[in-house]
Amino acid sequence: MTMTVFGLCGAALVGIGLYGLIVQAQPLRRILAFNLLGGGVFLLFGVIARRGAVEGLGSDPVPQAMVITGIVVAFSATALAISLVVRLKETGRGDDEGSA
Amino acid sequence: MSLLLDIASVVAIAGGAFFFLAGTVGLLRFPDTLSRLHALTKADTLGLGLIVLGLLPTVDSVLTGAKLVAIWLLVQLAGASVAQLIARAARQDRPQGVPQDGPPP
Amino acid sequence: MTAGIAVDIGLAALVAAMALWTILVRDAYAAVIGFIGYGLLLALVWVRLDAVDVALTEAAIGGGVTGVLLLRAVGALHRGAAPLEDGPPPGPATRRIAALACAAVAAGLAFVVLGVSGPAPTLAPLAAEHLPATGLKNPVTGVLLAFRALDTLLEKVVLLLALIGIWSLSPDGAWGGRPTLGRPGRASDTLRFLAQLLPPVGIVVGIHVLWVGANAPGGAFQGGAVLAAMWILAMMAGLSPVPAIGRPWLRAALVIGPLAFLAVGVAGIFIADGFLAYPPAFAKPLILAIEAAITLSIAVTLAMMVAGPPQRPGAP
Amino acid sequence: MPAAALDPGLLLVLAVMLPATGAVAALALPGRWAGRIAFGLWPLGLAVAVAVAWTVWAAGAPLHYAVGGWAPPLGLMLRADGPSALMLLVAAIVIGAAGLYARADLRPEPGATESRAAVVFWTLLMALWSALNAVALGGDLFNLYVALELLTFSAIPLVCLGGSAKTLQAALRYLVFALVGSVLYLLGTALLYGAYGTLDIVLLSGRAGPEPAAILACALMIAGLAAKTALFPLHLWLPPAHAGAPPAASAVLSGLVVKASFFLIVRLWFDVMPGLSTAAAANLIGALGAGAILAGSVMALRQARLKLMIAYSTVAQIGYLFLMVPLLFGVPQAEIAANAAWSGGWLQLASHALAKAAMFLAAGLIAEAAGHDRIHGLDGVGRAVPVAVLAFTLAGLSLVGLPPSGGFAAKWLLLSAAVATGQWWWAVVMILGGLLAAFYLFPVIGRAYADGTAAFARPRDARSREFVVLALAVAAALLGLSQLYPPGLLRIGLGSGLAGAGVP
Repeated sequence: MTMTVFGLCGAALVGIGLYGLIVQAQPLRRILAFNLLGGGVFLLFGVIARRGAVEGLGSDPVPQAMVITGIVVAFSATALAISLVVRLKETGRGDDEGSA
Repeated sequence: MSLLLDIASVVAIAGGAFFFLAGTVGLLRFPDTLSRLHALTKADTLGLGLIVLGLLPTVDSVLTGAKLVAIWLLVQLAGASVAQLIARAARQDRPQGVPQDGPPP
Repeated sequence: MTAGIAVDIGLAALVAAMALWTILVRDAYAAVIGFIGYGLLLALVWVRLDAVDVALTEAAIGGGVTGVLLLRAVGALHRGAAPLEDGPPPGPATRRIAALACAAVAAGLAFVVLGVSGPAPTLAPLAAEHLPATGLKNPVTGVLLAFRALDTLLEKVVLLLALIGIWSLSPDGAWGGRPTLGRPGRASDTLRFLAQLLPPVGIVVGIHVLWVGANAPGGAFQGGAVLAAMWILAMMAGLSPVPAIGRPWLRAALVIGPLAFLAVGVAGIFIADGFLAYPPAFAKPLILAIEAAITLSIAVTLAMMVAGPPQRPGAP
Repeated sequence: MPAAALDPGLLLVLAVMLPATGAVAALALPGRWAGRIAFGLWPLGLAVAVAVAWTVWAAGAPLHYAVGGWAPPLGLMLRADGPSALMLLVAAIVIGAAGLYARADLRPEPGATESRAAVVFWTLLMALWSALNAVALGGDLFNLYVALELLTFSAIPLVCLGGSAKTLQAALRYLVFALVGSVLYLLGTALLYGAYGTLDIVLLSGRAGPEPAAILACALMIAGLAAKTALFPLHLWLPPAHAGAPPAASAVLSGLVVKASFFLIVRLWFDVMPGLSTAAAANLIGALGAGAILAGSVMALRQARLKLMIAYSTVAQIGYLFLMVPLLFGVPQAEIAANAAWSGGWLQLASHALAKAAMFLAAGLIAEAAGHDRIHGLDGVGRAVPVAVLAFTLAGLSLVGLPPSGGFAAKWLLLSAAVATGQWWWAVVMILGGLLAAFYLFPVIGRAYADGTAAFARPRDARSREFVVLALAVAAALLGLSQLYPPGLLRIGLGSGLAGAGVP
């Protein structure tokens, strides 16, 4: 039952994240949507891991390890994307004043 | 004896939960940043304190109990400091308006 | 068991509601707050799924450090001038079609993930069987540092690359200089007080999380994130200067984790069964040594990522 | 164990870890070391690639290595079959050429200790090489996800190395596409793990059947990878990103990076789920490929700037790769590797990598000589950089598909496969694509050799850079003669031994 509830939740998060990616125009909001989408994918991994529980292990450790790796990669992506957006805003301003 | 402790635990935890609820309602219902902060931090500190108090009789080792108390102290420290910082920011930013969805004061 | 189910349903509904709020709310600042709340709730979901290692990672990295990053970004992007837009927002018809398509994808996923019958395939027994060879008791650490160590090693490189990518966004004159974190010289007394009181506790917690990771939930990522948070706090409060990115000690701290990992991996060719293999007698101390080095590198990398590209020339 | 040290499978570890170590070391040392490390490593990496190809070919079977001694499904397996060996070789050659070219481009100003562009470029170039090799050799779908991310993170900052608002915008758009592509790919791996309990390619190919989980997973992964490959209509991010990067970076991005995600599509389609493909899906992928050829060529024809034209040409040339899918549909698994379309596809991948890298580098020299890259202002640029224009012309032969170039041989093989299977419509598209390529390339070449009044300056270090570009272009032009020597290399893999290789 726990797995059904969170499986539905994960699937819904994927849908919500995808929707946000399509309808949002601001880069920061897209980054948020990407993270929601990623969270949904990780949650599906988690449900699959929980389903793979055996005697003595509450959850299959292999997908758990993949999710940990994935969270760190998603963080790296978020940090890089945010720096790009911030730099883009600074540069856009700089160009207007300077080069033209 | 253990029954009495159990009852005390339940009462304390329920009381803690009530204060959390009250704090959350305050956060949602109060009109401006400062009073929202007031509701949130006061209620949460008390609420968490009661919950920790209620959990203490149920722990099986002194170390776990110490960890629970440490959590309460850390949350208090963080909550108080952050409340200070937010209040300061709210006062400084008042002219431009704080990002909030309530009506302007 | 019904109380547990009620908690699960409530939690799942809250997570989904927070996600929707993050997407739909008009104000970007409110969206970021919604996202941070979502990250913290998600950590609770991981506890309910019996994946405490992931819960710690999600709370520390997904909710915590990402939150700091996003708050800084929303401050920089949505203050003053109009925010950047990549094209006009789509009209109502597009939105409706997109909503339908996304709902279909979600439904398909739910059908596929939940529609499996029969025994679920799992590697848990295999992992449990081979775990003693690593000397560890936490199977997740075993997967990360032994069975799938190549993933973890490459992901360390990914983390460093992202930092190089962020640094590459500095203005030409500022390369080698310092990033700015907070408003230098303007930190409030409260922040300074917090930054003096919290780090000693946080450092103990971070090292504890690393140390127990061998046997209980915890490990290098989670411990590193806590240490990073402490350093960020100290830098924001102005108690510890933000280092110039060219500082040799900084560079050494960044690479020591991956290099130690690599060195042990290569040594495995000669003293064990091959690249990234551990000799059974020394597996646990070697893994702990790697984890300690990685924790330091992760802490420094995460903190520098939050600090962003260098903005002003460093001290000579 | 001394025996383990002699395991030829360690070559695969070297191919991935050698450049990665270089990238990490470059970060630790002072900036001027980054370039030196890259140049020190390059011959070693090339030697490893040659050794892998030689070992695979001589043994006639894939090479494999279980990392850490943990066999799949618990551990990770690195595997090299014929196509992987080809990828390693092409990557080593193009990376080397880009590096030699960039050495003159990025030489630090006298007195400066560490220049931003140089340090970033060399570090990322090594990381990118490691990622490409990891994609070519990865045997586990999640390990391949990490490799793909490694590739993304090394490619994105290269796009905006110049730092202008335009390139930042291009990099941001690229990042969004790449991240969404990876997340869809990751979603697919989750579904596959949930259904089959392994992500090892060989184990999966034995277990996966036409079930909803496998089909949805495959669709999601291929869609994600197609976005990363810039398959039409998901190509919009590519032209600004590839055209805005510095020449050496464009060469690597256009020549190699987009091929990595294509490589994984082939792995999925032919290795993981050979039983899953349906005619409709194969034809859809073929139709998108055909759309890419036509739309990319027409857009290239309409560009006024040289680098943008070359970038749109990449969109078109990627389309040819995807024609492999419908042309090989229905061919029995054991006969795929012997099919003309199979060698044609891989030959197209290799020759486009060489030709497009040569073309971007030549365009870099031309733009440097002219001070701009507007096509109508290039009359007579051939006098300033004659060898670069010659290289551009030779690379153009390969893109158009004239003999004896690699592009000719590739398109000939694909055409004959189309005729042999009676799918003449793909043949029409290919011929049209060749004609359009001639229409957009020859006017540029004509202008370069024409008389012009504009004054062109010879770029600094032009001689050494022109030599590099010419060598690449000659390699692309002569690739057709070789038909990919050694013979039979590409047949190693599918049906000949990858199945079963390295599985306990």
